[in-house]
Amino acid sequence: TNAEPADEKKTVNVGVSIYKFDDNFMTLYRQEIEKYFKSLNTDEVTYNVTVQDGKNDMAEQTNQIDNFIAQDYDVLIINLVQSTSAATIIDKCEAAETPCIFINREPSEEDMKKYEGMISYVGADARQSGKMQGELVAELDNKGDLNGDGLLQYVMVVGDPENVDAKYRTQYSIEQYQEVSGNKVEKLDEQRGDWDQAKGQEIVANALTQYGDKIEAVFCNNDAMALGAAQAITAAGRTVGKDIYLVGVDALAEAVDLVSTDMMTGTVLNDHITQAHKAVDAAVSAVNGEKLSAYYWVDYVKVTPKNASQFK
Amino acid sequence: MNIEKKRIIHFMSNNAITLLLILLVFYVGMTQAGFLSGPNFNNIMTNVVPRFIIALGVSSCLITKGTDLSAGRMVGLGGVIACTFLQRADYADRFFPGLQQYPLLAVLILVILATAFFGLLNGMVISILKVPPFLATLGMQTIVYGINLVYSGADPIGGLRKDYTSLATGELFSIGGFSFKYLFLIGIILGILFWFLYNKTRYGKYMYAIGGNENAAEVSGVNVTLSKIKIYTVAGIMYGIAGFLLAAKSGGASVNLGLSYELEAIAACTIGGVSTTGGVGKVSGILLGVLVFELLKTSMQFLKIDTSYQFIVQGAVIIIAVALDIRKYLAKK
Amino acid sequence: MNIEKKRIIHFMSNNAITLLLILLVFYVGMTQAGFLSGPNFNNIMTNVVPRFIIALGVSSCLITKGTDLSAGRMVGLGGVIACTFLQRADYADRFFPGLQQYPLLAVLILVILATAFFGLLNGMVISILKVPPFLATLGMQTIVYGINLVYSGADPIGGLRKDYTSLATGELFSIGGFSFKYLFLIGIILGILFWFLYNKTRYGKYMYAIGGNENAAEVSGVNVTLSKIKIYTVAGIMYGIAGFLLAAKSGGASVNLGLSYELEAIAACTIGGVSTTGGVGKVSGILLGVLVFELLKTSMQFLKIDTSYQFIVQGAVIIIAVALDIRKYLAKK
Amino acid sequence: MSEILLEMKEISKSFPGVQALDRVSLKIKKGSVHALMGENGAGKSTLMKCLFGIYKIDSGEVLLENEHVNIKDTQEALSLGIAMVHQELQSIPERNIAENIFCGRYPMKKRAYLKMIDHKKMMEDTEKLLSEINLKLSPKTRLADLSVSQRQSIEIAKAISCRAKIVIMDEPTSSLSEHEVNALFDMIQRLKEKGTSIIYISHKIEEILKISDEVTIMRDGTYVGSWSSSELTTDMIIQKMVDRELTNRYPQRKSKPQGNILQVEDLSSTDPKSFQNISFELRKGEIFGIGGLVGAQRSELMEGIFGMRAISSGKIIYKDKVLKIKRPRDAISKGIALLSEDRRAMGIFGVLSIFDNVTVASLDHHLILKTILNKKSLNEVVHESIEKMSIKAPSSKSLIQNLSGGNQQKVIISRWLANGPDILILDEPTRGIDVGAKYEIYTIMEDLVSQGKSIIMISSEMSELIGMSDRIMVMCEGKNTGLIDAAVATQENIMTLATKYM
Ligand SMILES: Nc1ncnc2c1ncn2[C@@H]1O[C@H](COP(=O)(O)OP(=O)(O)OP(=O)(O)O)[C@@H](O)[C@H]1O
Ligand SMILES: Nc1ncnc2c1ncn2[C@@H]1O[C@H](COP(=O)(O)OP(=O)(O)OP(=O)(O)O)[C@@H](O)[C@H]1O
Ligand SMILES: [Mg+2]
Ligand SMILES: [Mg+2]
Repeated sequence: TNAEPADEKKTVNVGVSIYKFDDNFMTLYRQEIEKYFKSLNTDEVTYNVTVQDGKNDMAEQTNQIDNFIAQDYDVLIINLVQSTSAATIIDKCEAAETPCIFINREPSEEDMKKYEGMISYVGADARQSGKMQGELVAELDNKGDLNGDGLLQYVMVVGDPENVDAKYRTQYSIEQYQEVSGNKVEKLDEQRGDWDQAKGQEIVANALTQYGDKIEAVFCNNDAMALGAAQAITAAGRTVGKDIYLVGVDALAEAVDLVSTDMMTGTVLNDHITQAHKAVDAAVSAVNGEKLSAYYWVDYVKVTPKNASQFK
Repeated sequence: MNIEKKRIIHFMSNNAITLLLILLVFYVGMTQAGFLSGPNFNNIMTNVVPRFIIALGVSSCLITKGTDLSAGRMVGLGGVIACTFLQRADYADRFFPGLQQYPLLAVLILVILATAFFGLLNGMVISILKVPPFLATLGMQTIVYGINLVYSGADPIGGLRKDYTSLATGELFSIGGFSFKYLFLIGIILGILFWFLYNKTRYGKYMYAIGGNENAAEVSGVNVTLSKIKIYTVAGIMYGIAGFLLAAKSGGASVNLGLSYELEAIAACTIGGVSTTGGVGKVSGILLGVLVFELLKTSMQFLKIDTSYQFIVQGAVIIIAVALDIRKYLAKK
Repeated sequence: MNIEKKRIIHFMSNNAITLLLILLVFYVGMTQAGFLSGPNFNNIMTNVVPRFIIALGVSSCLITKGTDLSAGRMVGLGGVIACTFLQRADYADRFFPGLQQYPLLAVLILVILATAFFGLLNGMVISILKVPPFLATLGMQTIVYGINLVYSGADPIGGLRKDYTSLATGELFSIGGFSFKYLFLIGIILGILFWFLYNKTRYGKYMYAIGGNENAAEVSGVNVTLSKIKIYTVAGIMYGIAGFLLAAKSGGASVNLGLSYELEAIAACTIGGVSTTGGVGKVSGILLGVLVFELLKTSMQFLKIDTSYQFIVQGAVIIIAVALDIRKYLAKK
Repeated sequence: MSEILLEMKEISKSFPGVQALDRVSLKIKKGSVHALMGENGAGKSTLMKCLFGIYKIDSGEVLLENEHVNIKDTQEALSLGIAMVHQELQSIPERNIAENIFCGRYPMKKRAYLKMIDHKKMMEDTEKLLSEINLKLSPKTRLADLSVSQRQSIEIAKAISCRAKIVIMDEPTSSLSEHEVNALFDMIQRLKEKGTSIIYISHKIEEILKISDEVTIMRDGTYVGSWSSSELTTDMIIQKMVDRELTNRYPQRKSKPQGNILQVEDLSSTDPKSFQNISFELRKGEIFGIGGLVGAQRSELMEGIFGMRAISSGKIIYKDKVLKIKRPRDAISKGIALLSEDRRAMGIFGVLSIFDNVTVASLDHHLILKTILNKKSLNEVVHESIEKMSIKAPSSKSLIQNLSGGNQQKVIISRWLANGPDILILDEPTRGIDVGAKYEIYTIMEDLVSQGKSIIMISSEMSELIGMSDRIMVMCEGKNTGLIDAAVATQENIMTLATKYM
């Protein structure tokens, strides 16, 4: 490192760039990264963590990474804005000989073969979250089929499709539902809620007036939209668990709360704590000169009324 | 005969947007079940009210030849503040754990004070420091967002009190499927208040005068500086109220609440005949503009238009609507 | 002595923004290692060039008293189109699997044709249909985004060809740590071209005349309609070029590339003295405005200001910079 | 000489609610000056705008050199050899003189790969043109830095430099002073000799009789008739225009000024080029005239008193108290009103109605419970104004921007009268106003002073100054060069004082 302090104490500069600061999940994630790094500080080593906001703009993020490299940071933890831009970032890191841990948004396999041992991806398989949403409904006693016609009539509230999570959840929740339940499905409506609670409420409120009792399940790509949906469902005089089902992803505190009181059918926990710890551990071992493996996987967890109390 | 025809054309071009709206409602209503129903009317109105309130706030700025790009972020700040003070006592993840249960009105006032403060700042920067409104409010947009990030830590705030959420869901009375919600009452009251302000008070007349010709207003004895400060402050108040209601309506708020609502509000105002060159605009027009937007969105959802195409349709309809509407203002050559 | 003092104050108020900039660079350079280094200079310049190009495009619209809110989305469309045609042959996840390897210039032309088309539409809607620029380009923003969604299916496009990405990374020559990249050359050429357009051609003079007094321009025989169409089309071209370069620089593109760059560009123009009331603006000022933005951002990162606070600082600095700068135009009568 | 260059036949044009032109005809001979006259709102400007392609005619036809032409837009008019000086200033304030003059027809460099503007030629031509019309200005001066009259001169220069067959001048002299008017007349003479025809609109009958060859008179959008100017006299013109006798041009001045209301002592502007060390006093019930040439800083002085410009030293004593005015509303609240010379920039609210334009300055006097506007009493004020000033408009809801220039002026005067000021400062009050309406305004002025109010009137029209004032202060280059009692004032002695430092 460039800045050798006068005493023995070693300072490790860690650059973190998060794709967007106002993302609920990544907020929890980055807070955990910082917390965990702090707990690793000892008399010999101090971790100096700088977290930047990519502002959902790849060009901006590239610039931040350039700045980190210009300042000779020891290791980078990057939550890419565009997973397809990984190659460019990896090339930059390789040129500067800086190890780099990607989190949350997965670069292509091809890219992960580059600069072996110095880069790594820590994350959960985004497809899994969708699959679990499907299972949450499929594993109900009536498989979600309230009207018993062998079809699941559903409404899908999609996040910003620019994020692959949105696509995977939209796709795999339904595929997995069909596979597990053996039922067919009927899509009544699919709208973009852009991860936003207010939009979730408006979309589901409209869908409920248009399709009324026909709707059996509402799938939301994340919990914020599911919370809005819950609001719309209550306002329309429907009851989750009785005449409609509602699932989300993220296990936000309020969503878990709703699940535990049977006001949401279920949600899926993206385990940011384990992920954050694994990412930090990988970063630390890279600084210590150890060779990284390309992937560290963390599982999603289903949250149902039965186990909800564990997640509070 | 010919005169009759001319009259019809004249009427049509003078009411292009209203006619377009009626046509749309008629078409969707005929082809899609549930569109012309009480609950759908309720939905649309619940969506319209907060946006109408925001548009009212923005409209004053537009009429003085200004603009307010900080509207959306102020709505967000208002919503987040409201939610942090109005969580259920038994909610586990409370923002202020030990907080007592304040009355709704007290929190509303707090929210209004906060957003009015930033509105006041906007007004002062624009009228005293003479920073162009676009830039001043763009800067304020960033600042308010930053403050909201710092305040809320980007955590979504939920677990709201029933009395608060029922502001948006609770109804005063209902006839058939049409229920009259508290929210509507608030919208109507604010609409009338603004109509009154714009037409019956000095505040309104000065606003139009400033927009019509700022120099002439100054020379005519209008306190331009003070008027603008008032206008931006009142706008701030409206954003606070809108944020308060929006959060109640969606059952929670996060830092992104209200994102880019200002653009929609400005567009709605312009569709409703508020001139971007200042001095012109009516409350009824603003309501019409907001209605166009919301009806269009709901209609597209009912018509099952693919979401990607919805963007294209929405953009095109806005442009076409205004292109038709503008005919009536264009000086006849 | 007193005169000397007055002169200094006069000089300071006339160059407020430049001085602020120098002060900032000086302070950060003194306190933070690596700031005043070749690589950092390169970083900043690579950031500045695409934004400068966008700002150039937007500036023409602003000078005619218009605006262009579709800029950011057009940049996104340009970037996405470029990437879909410039993926490596051996990249697994290609958008057009069997596509042959077109020369860069051919793809650039394709991109420019696409964005110029939407610019042309903007121009026609504004000048022929007389839709207010704010609304016309807001509508176009939505439309272009929708089209990009439909085109790309919201998939991020990566796996770019080396010859393409090296446009942004490749260097022409380097002296010490300061390397002169292809990107800079493009920026300089376009800057000079615009300077020439604005100062030496009818196109530029008409642009200023229209912004200064559209009516007067019209009665002087300026073809206002055609001039505006040209201006918006040229702006479209610039967005295409910027998108092409930005995607090369970030090594990929998705539908959100360029999101809200227009606001930044408009802000940069205004900081650089382009008047929002039309008729005023210089290329050098635009460059200065963009520099202020980028230097500020980089400085805050070097100073390790917490990101949430960065928003607050950025907003405040913009407002203050313009408030100081505007003094020079406000000479009391 | 007698060859017909232009013929407009049975032209009709209507706006919503107004028949602006009703079968009006006009014949213009080659190389002649043809005056167009009529009251405010008679349709003169509209007729010319139809010719220049700004408005599309509803019916009728236009023949240019016996060829039928259909002029769609101004570009076409210009290319047919028609140029126009507009009633309202059409300058581009942020650009310089040369660019303003050559806007729309910049000289291009002949040998250059890229189409470049020939700046050098443009500057030279501008300089030549400026010297032709006696303007000592650099071609690089921004229009925003010029006075209204200088801007007007630039527009005239621009129209003349088009080398057009027909030059339309819509009240070119309304904001010019004697000096510039004479330069203009010389210019017109030279144009005539070159065979150019000029259509000249003015409310100044002396001018018309002096320079025109023929006169066409319009009334209420209809054609009254055309005469050779040699057959006409002032009284005949007035009679034909207003359709009634107008025996006096100025009302009998009866009021006797007495006592002081305002005393200006040693007032200087912060701008050293503007007014310096001005002292005068205004009496109760007096019309105090201020004369001088353009650039004499008369307007600046008044704007200084009214709080629109910075004052470096001096005192203003009003009703025996030292007056502290920082901004216009301080002055207004003390009972001082100023009618600005720049109607477009400082007067009208174009997109607002007549109602709003009249009432904006006096809303404070019409409040119920100190908050709600009293529509009823405001309406009374507006209707009274429309009647008293005979403002020609479809209704009080009409937008002021759709009124004829003269009627706009009347609306603005009404605004200040509605405010009931003790001192009314009028900067060129009758600019662009027809003889009939002028008389009405003079009568109102006389009424006001006989009620004990005081008026300061800046005017570039000597006869008006002499006819209406009690005393006349003359300024030259920012200094007070003398005070003349109206009884002994003549054009000559005013002129002598006005050019004292030249
Ligand atoms: N654009 C317009 N819209 C509506 N009415 C108009 C418009 N332009 C002119 N008018 C009306 O047409 C009539 C003729 O106006 P015009 O300007 O031709 O009068 P003018 O003879 O030039 O008067 P002045 O001497 O005051 O300039 C007026 O009643 C005026 O109100
Ligand atoms: N020689 C000059 N060069 C540049 N600007 C000038 C010159 N003379 C006057 N001005 C500007 O012209 C404007 C108006 O001129 P001024 O008020 O002195 O004329 P005036 O005596 O009031 O004549 P008018 O009868 O037209 O009102 C002012 O803004 C002043 O700064
Ligand atoms: Mg006229
Ligand atoms: Mg003057």
